[in-house]
Amino acid sequence: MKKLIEVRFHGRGGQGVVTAARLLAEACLLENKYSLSFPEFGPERSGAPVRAYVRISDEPIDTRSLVYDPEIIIAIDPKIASSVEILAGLDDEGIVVINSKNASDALLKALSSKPRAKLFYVDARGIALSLGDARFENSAILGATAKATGIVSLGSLESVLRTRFKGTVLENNLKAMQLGYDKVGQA
Amino acid sequence: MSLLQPKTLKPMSTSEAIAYAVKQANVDVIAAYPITPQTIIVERLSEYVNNGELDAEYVAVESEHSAMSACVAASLTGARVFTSTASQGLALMHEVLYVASGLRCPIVMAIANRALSAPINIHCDHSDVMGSRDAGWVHIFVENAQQAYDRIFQAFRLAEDNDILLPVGVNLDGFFLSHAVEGVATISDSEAALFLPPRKAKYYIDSSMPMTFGAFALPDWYFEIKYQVVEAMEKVPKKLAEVEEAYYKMTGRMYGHVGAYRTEDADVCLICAGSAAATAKFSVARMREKGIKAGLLSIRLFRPFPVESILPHVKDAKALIVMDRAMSPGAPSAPIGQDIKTMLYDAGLNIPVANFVYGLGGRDISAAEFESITTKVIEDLKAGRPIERGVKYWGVRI
Amino acid sequence: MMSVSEIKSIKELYGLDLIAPGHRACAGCGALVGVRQILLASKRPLIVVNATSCLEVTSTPYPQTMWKVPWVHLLFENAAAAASGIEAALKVLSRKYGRQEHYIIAFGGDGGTFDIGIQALSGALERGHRFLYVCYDNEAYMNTGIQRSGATPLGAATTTSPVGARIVGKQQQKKDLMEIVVAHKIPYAATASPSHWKDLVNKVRKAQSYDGPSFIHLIATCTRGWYFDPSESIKVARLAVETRYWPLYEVENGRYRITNPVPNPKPLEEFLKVQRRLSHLLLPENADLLEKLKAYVNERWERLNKLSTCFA
Amino acid sequence: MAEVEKIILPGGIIDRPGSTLDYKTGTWRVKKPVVDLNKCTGCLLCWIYCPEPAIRKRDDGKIEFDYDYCKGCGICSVECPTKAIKMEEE
Repeated sequence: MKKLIEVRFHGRGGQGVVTAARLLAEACLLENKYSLSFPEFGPERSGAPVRAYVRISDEPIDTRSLVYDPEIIIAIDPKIASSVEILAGLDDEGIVVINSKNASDALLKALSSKPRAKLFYVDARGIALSLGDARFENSAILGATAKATGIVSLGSLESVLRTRFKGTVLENNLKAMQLGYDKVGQA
Repeated sequence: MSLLQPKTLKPMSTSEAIAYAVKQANVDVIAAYPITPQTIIVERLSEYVNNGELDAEYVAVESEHSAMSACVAASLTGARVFTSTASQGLALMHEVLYVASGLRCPIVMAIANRALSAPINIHCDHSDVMGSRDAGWVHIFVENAQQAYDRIFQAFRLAEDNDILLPVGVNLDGFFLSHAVEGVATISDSEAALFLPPRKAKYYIDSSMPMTFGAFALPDWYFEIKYQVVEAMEKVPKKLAEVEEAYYKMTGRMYGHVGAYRTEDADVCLICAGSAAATAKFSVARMREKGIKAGLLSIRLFRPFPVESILPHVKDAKALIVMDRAMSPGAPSAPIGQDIKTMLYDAGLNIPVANFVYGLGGRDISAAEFESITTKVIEDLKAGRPIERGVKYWGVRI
Repeated sequence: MMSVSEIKSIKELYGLDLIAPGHRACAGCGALVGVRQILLASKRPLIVVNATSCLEVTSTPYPQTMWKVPWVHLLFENAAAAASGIEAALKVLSRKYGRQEHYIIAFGGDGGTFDIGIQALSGALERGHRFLYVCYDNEAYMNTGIQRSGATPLGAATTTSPVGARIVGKQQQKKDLMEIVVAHKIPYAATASPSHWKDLVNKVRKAQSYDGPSFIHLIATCTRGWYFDPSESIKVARLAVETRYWPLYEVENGRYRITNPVPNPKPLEEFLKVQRRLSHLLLPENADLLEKLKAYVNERWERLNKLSTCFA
Repeated sequence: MAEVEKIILPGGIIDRPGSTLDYKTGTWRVKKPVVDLNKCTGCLLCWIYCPEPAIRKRDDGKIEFDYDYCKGCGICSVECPTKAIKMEEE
């Protein structure tokens, strides 16, 4: 693992983008890695594009600037997932995880200049809707991220979910996460 | 400083860490008005109070002016008092800030530093606190959630010391810190109670000793009464060091008046405050890997300005780069630049100072930018070119 | 309605002074008379909060104070907020550490209450802190040299509403502060005059019997700003009541009651002619102003009378 | 300028309640009130209307003035129901 891993989340207000970033960071803490998560906020309300960031390191994290060259990019919003802009600054060996049934040609084309970069896709929306609520999307994509990137284990993510949710909401989030983990595919 | 295992840390935003510390500090009165980006702090505190986790009165005032007014009055009544604000809120409090220090109220206030209108902007810069820097408050800047958490306890103990009795502002960068989540090492409630027992005010509003607070002082007395703030301020650096020592014994964590990193042999020393100091540290580490002899001095205690703590770290540098996240339009230097240059003049040092205003209204500054600023100054030094003096505005499109 | 033991004789109050002489208020200051009476009647232990005002300035010339009770002044516009802070502090400190609870009275002038301090007052009333706010109303900014306020009556001459060749005195009617206060649905609000001391002291007792905010609007005659002989300070206050210019009433849990009926009012002119700030209203060329002021006084009285009757 | 002869408490707190007694406002007076004890009924209306207060009840229930503090406003002489108080030149 590199000394400092930087992650950028893309999504829309109301999708739990900031929460997803926080859950990832909290799960990393459980694995005895330092982490930092923070949102990029504007005056936007529900529906507007939102970005959030996570830094993960084996050492205490100093830098507080925004993330410019992420190793990992995660697109929670299916609409944003197909746009090439989400790839801005991606590390040459970076990993992209998108919420989509498949990888779009545009993305594949854009990534062709980075042969060592990897693109993963998971139908997080489909998984969430199958469980009855689109809000389970980000758990599904976090599960996919665990599998695709290996930066965190599914178990740690599950532990964090257990501190946050209860009852059927927890159960469905756990299911979504597992399904995301199982169903993620590489383009 | 001992490093804790990440898995032992609690994930908290800086705002949550502050609220948690305030709860553990067992405050009596919180009077606050919500304003972005400090809102999370008062929301958490309201939850603590309404859930019965903190036995305090939460006064949901109708403005920041009333927030600070109620805080001052509660503090004079002998209560341990906390509030929090940002930006316009601090500006609206402005006149009451002077009352808080003038009446020697040991209030602790978290300030989630944010730009001032106009144009309206909710993001980070230090314009708010810089506009209030002469109000007689102790001001501390933090660089992460851990410092914020720890400083709350230290701030109360410092403020409530009978030799000090000054209000303390704990400054955290809006969003960059207020909304950033990281692992924080916490102390237990019993440790908190031991470090910070209930406030014992010597003088307070009570019929058992009917005193007059806030009398009208004419020219024959005003100056002497106001001078008390200066005397108390002068005692702060030593007292804070004592408070930190006690806190260190308990936690193993200590921050000092300044944070110095690789200053001992630095040709050029960066000076800044807040979250950017953390980014600058990262940048200096990278520069050192490349053989660039840069250093960093972060201002942690800003008022009183800790001249004695700063000088040893910068006196041998060939140039200083002072990074200010606030403007002082029309002034020969930006706020921290003014203090640094005054300090150098008084010490008889003629070290060139490059003063940059950066990051207004939340504009980010990256490690790469710190590197490019520093590299330019080092190149100028090597080439024998004079360091450009006066204030420059980093990254502004003109 | 609360049953509160009524003060019937001055002798019950003698010896209860909470202020000392030697203060620097003008000879014949109506505010000091009213404030003194309020303190005589007040329940104890008491804490006094003071907005910046004549009262504050003249009572605490450092290193002296006229106050025999704990007293605090912070600023001009924040007396109600300061009172909120003290009330909250005592509440929690008594709960946690057994500190004694106190009654709290906040004094503000009309500037500090009608105008610059109305936000803080509104906030404190809405939050329901237990304290008595007293607005001593001398109907202009007397502390800074007699400038108009929201409390200045129509036509009155002040240094910022002078009687000019084109514009004669203040052009607006007095703000109805009581109605603003009553709109907060606090348990008790009343008007008072030091001339009617018994009415006043019993209103103080009543106000303090409620577990919530209460309000007293006190007329404070001002020898300097109203231009009358200091010896007539109480007489002028009494004329204000007797002409129905200053109706004495209370609003207790929303129920209006005129506490001092004035069945045969003296003409308003009796009140106006003894004060140089208003006496020009009696000149023929200012007849329209006089009519408007009379109409204001009459309409208010009629309204209060109706409200009083419907709750009787 | 006053000498700094006493310790200034934090924030300029005044710890001597009622200390305006140090300052004799009686020197402000132009006319002084004089009571005719034959007419005084001891009703204390003068006392309740005194802004200072500079009126005391005597042992016999009638009143007397504290000329150290009486500013000579004359309210008492106007308000006295028996006209027992006259204002006289100093």
